[in-house]
Amino acid sequence: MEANELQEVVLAFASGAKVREKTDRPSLTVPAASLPDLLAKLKADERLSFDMLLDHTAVDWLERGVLELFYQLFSTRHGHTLTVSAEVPREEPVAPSVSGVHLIAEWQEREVYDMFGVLYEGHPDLRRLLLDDSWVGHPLRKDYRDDHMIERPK
Amino acid sequence: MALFDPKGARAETRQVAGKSVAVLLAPRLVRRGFLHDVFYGLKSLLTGMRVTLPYGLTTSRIVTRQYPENRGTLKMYERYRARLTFIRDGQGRHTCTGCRNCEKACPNGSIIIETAKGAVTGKNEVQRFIWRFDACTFCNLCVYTCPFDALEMKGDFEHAVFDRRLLVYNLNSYAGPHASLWDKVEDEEQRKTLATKISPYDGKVPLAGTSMAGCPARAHGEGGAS
Amino acid sequence: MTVQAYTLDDLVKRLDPQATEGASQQYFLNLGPQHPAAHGVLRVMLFLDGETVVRAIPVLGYIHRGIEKMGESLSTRQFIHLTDRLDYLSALMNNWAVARTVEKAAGIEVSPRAEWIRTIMAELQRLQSHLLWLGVLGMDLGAFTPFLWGFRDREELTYIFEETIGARLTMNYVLPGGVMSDIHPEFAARVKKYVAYIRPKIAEYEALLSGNVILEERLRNIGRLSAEDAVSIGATGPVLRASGVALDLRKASPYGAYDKLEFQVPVGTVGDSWDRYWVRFEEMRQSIAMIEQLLGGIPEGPHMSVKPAVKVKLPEGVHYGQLETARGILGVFIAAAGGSDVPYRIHLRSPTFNNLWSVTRLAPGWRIADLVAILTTLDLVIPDIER
Amino acid sequence: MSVFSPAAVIAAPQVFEVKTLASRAATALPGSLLESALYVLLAVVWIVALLALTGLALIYLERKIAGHFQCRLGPMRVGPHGIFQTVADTIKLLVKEDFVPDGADKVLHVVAPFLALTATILLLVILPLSPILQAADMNIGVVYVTAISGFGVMGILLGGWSSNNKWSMIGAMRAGAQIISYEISATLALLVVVLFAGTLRLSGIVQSQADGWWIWRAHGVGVVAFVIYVIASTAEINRTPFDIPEGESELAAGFHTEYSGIRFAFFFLAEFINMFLVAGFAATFFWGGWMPFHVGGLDGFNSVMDLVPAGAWFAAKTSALVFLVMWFRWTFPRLRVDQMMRLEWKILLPVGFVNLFAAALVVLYGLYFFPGT
Amino acid sequence: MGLKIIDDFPGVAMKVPGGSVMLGVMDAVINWARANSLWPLSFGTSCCAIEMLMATGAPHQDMARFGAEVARPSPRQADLLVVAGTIVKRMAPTLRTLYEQMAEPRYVMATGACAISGGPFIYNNYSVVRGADEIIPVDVYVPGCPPRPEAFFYALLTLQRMIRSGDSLKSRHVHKRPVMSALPAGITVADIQEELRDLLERDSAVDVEKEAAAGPWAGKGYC
Amino acid sequence: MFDYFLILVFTGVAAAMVGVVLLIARVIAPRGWSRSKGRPYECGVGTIGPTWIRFNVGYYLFALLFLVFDVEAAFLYPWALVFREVGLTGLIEVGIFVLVLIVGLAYAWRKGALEWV
Repeated sequence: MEANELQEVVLAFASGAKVREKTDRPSLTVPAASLPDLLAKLKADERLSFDMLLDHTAVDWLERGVLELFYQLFSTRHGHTLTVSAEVPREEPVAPSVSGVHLIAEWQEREVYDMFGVLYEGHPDLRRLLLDDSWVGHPLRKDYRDDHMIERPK
Repeated sequence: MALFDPKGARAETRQVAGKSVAVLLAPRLVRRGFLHDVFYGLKSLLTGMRVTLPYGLTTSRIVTRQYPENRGTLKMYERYRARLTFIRDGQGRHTCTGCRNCEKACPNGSIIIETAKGAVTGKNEVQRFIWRFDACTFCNLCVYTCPFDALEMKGDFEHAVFDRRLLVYNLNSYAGPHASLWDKVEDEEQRKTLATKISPYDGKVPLAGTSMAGCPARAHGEGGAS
Repeated sequence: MTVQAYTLDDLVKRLDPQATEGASQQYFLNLGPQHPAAHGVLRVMLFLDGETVVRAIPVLGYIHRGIEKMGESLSTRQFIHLTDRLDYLSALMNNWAVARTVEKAAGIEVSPRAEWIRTIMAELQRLQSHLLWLGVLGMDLGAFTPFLWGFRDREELTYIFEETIGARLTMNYVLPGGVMSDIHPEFAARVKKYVAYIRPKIAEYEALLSGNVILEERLRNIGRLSAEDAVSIGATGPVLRASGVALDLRKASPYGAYDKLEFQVPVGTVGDSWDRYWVRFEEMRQSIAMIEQLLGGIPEGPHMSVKPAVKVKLPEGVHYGQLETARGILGVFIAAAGGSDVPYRIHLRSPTFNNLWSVTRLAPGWRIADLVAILTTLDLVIPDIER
Repeated sequence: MSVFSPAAVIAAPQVFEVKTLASRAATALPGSLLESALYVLLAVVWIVALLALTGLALIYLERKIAGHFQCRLGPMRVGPHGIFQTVADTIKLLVKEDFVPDGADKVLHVVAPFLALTATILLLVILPLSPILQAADMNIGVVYVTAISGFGVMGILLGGWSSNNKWSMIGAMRAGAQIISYEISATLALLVVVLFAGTLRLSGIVQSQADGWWIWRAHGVGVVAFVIYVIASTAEINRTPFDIPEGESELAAGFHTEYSGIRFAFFFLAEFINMFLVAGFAATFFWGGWMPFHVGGLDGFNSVMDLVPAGAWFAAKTSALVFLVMWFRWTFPRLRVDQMMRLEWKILLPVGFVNLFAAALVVLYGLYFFPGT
Repeated sequence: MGLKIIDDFPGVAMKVPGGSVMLGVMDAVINWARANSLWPLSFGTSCCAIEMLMATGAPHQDMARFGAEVARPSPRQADLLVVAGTIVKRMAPTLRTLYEQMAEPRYVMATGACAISGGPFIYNNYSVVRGADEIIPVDVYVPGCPPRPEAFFYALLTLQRMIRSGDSLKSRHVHKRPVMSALPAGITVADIQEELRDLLERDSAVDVEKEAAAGPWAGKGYC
Repeated sequence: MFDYFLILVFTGVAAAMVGVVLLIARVIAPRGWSRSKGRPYECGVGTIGPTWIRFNVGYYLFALLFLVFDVEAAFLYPWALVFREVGLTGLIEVGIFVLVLIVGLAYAWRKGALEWV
């Protein structure tokens, strides 16, 4: 399936979805609340069969005040890819968990929680993944600072 | 037939990720009853023992390179990267102009360059080329980006020390200009003042980013004036 | 807020409050961070009954180095040297993955010679990585000799790398636009010699390990990962292929010189430890075959198309690239703000991260010894997981 | 079929007179107390020297042989070809901190290595190295060997249990289950030899092989018993592929995780001496011990064989068996604990029983090769 | 700590005629044994572990030649802690625990840029500890990323030299280092740093130049 | 009888050897103490819960089985020793005795008692 064709098919699925510009593969931006539902549909659909959540991460757009969650989907049957993104506010970042659809999302979401502080609703075991439980803050946020970090001298 | 059949893999073609892929299917290990398994199990063990026996009995398969005994003959590959040095000509002059390309290219701030306008040449001259051996990852980007071929990586590796501070030192043995500028200075007297000799541990080494900020560069005693 | 985050202590209490007081027959045991089978500093908290694993809880972060944060202040060319230190056993392929993503984003053409060099180096490194894995597998299962044999054969490869690249492990060889230096004049001859050397050694390993009844008993049917689960956890590389899904990016979306090569993808049938073992073992043979094919035709041309002084600027947008390393698909996610060679955010999807997850699913019901076998056939590199 | 006659079997071209140190001391006793005490002292010195030297030599050999199996050199830098390597290790361990963890059962933790080493020493006492190099020779020798080698597990069990460490605990549990299980198979294999020899005395068993070794004189029964004995004893001394109580890649260091310094060295030493003992006993029971290679009836050949001293025969046989055990170790992966149990209870034990019956039939009908001249 | 007589042991022995000679010989023997029997703890965190503990033990290099192939998984039996790889904040207490759980005498070697200084992870990093010596006292530093196996052997020789020159009977803790107090729960890396700074100062009393010049591997000055 | 006396002597020798060596170690070996040092080693992190717990029964089952078979093996020794005198009769008698045990083993096998935990 060609990229445009793929986007068309997926757009029909998702309500409130927009094509995300400036990406190098078929991409959509969807409302965060619709994520689990959409991913489940994308997985189940015969033509799409996005059965592998290759990657899930977030980007902290500090100026816009949002955290953009990225889901890289891959179909082991058809070999095509899709990027789904959703935005949550920086101040109160809550997103639904997709761990019911893709098993690995459990850890990927824990990592994103750890690094960005995104709270996932319905996550079975939302703990920090890489940092100590006593860690303060979420280091991959753009405004994160701690005493340990030093800037490289210019 | 033994339990594991090395030729038991089956070749076939499969549709994966929208492509047809030639695959090789793993042979399965099947149990075929008690006596068969015991017999072939024993046989497989003996096969393994037959493989190792020649190793145990002969010395011809030993491949050990005996460092430090072989130190006289041990040659590093010429591209092997283990220490950053200046390229020097026959008279010990380097070609660094202090352009800081390497400092900028270094991913982890292992290079700190202090420059000054040369009194004689009036050009930018490197005063101290401080290299943090303790932090360098030998990624070669400094050598790669150097426009003047002033740097090279050497392959010597015997650098273990008792004190970490000894691993931060100056690469240049004199504070002065680039090699080609020497010849342009005709005056003998001026030539003598062209460069000041410095030792590896001259000057304060800015160990930024460590718990020992600003500690003296020398192992013992005071840090030299810069 | 309705969403609640937990801690490890919470989990321990939730699992069995009695075990902490010794009132139960079940108990907690930490395998790692310092344990010979931890392959570095993996910590798997085991909840055991006798020796049987009731639940395995990987606790990560003992080598989390914050590489992604550092990537936000380094140019991609500088960042590549950090990727060496992720999966240090496929350092070159990690370099390549980032370089490829940057090339794709910035529209840089790479000469066929550079692609050829990258491919043969990648295959040599895959072979090297699998040899090390084979050795470590032997050691984890209690056979010390294969461990050192694996290192013996690996060391010969290391010399090849030393000669051309100048480094043994962390290479920083592939840069956006090509490779840092051209191959050494001796390279082809050396590789040819090595191929002739390694073939009989592989046969020796087969006699010593593959056919061995003890090894077979230790691997067969242990830790079965179904194809469905494997896909769902995003397992890639030999782990996924052992479960029967023949996904290999070298075939599925060929890059480098792979489209010119003929090779087969080894695939398992049921996804147990044995299949994972065999798939990797067979991949070594396939790599050797590929190396031989590659030796046939070295294209002429420059090895680098970008001048050292040039900053490779990333256009604004989100870029994603992926590549098959020795452990599976390495994904590189770059969000660029544009106009700079420093990415706004860089994220690496490491294959072993997903592969490790399967431990939580595979380990329960098996013994500690089997857990070791499962861990070793997953071929984990912990810094790769934690980045 | 002639009914078996022990006297006929034992009649050999050269009669080896067994004179153990204990018997010398005993003969001297009523007359000279001093002489008797001297013999006891000699025995003590002999055994301690044997313990120390064999231990050092075996550890060195193991490291060298392992090196060669693995294409490398092994110890090289301490003395020529590293021969003083183990000496350095011993001294280092002697002056290394001897440590008891806080939560451990202190008394048992200290006593455990002592038990392991005691069992080893007590076995060395009756090992017949040659007709004269044997400290004691009891009439219940075989039973004694079985009993004391089972006693060695106490050290491991207590050491693992008292450490207050979960890895040690699992190691001890495994060791207990493993060693007692394999004890049975070893016993069954030895019973075969007792059947053949008709005596429990070790010197008697050696002398019963004057016409040939039991491994080849009994239509395969000896071979099966030998194989069972080697496997079972390798398991009893925790050598790879049966090293599960201390399996490094699984249990950290297993039962001796919390041991350091010289008490760790005791476990280490006991393990290596046990390997020597297993090889020595296997040689004694199945390969004729110090008895030269004899073929019943060929007196000329036998007397040529007798030119090689008995001690050398023992040394050669034991070395070969020690090499075999090391060869196992550097070839095989480790078994899993349940597989090891299965091997014992489902394979070795039934085979052992069947073999014992076969042996009984062989003895009953005198089906030996060379049933005596 | 310990019996009175034990603490006084060298002094008591001194009174015996020829005692000091005997002590000197004993010292030499003990140091010889310790230097030649450095059993490493099989501990490695990342890339350096491959080179420092695996490749060095491998046939081509073979650290067994130095008697150092007996890698112990338990710190109780190990003499040498090779810090091979990056130490992150979360790992720091573990490293400290491992060091403390090693039986005396114990030696520490920091190999590679990460273990010496944090290496590539010094700047803009929130997680990596800048050098193992912020956690535990280090005897020998081996620069490289990772150092090649021969560099490890050179470091081993350096360490052996250090041990041989020690006075093992009089100063029962090699290096005259106090056994540092335990790491209580909840302590941060910053807390340890203070203590370690003092130790490092004391450490610099080692005459490096003399050490470097004395041996057959001398004459490798920088530049 | 002297042999047994010698065994006694060697028990003493072993004890003395261990004692001497421990004393040497105590006198010369350095010692240090810290809080972490005394804690059990569990891969460098703290252990959770006590070590001495009720351990899985599987391990003890084999001890029971061992008891049965080892006692039986002890009975076989005298038989093996005097086998040439008791001959076929002895073989049959012992055969019956062993058969009972083998039936027991078979029963245990069928019941799964020989399956490890």
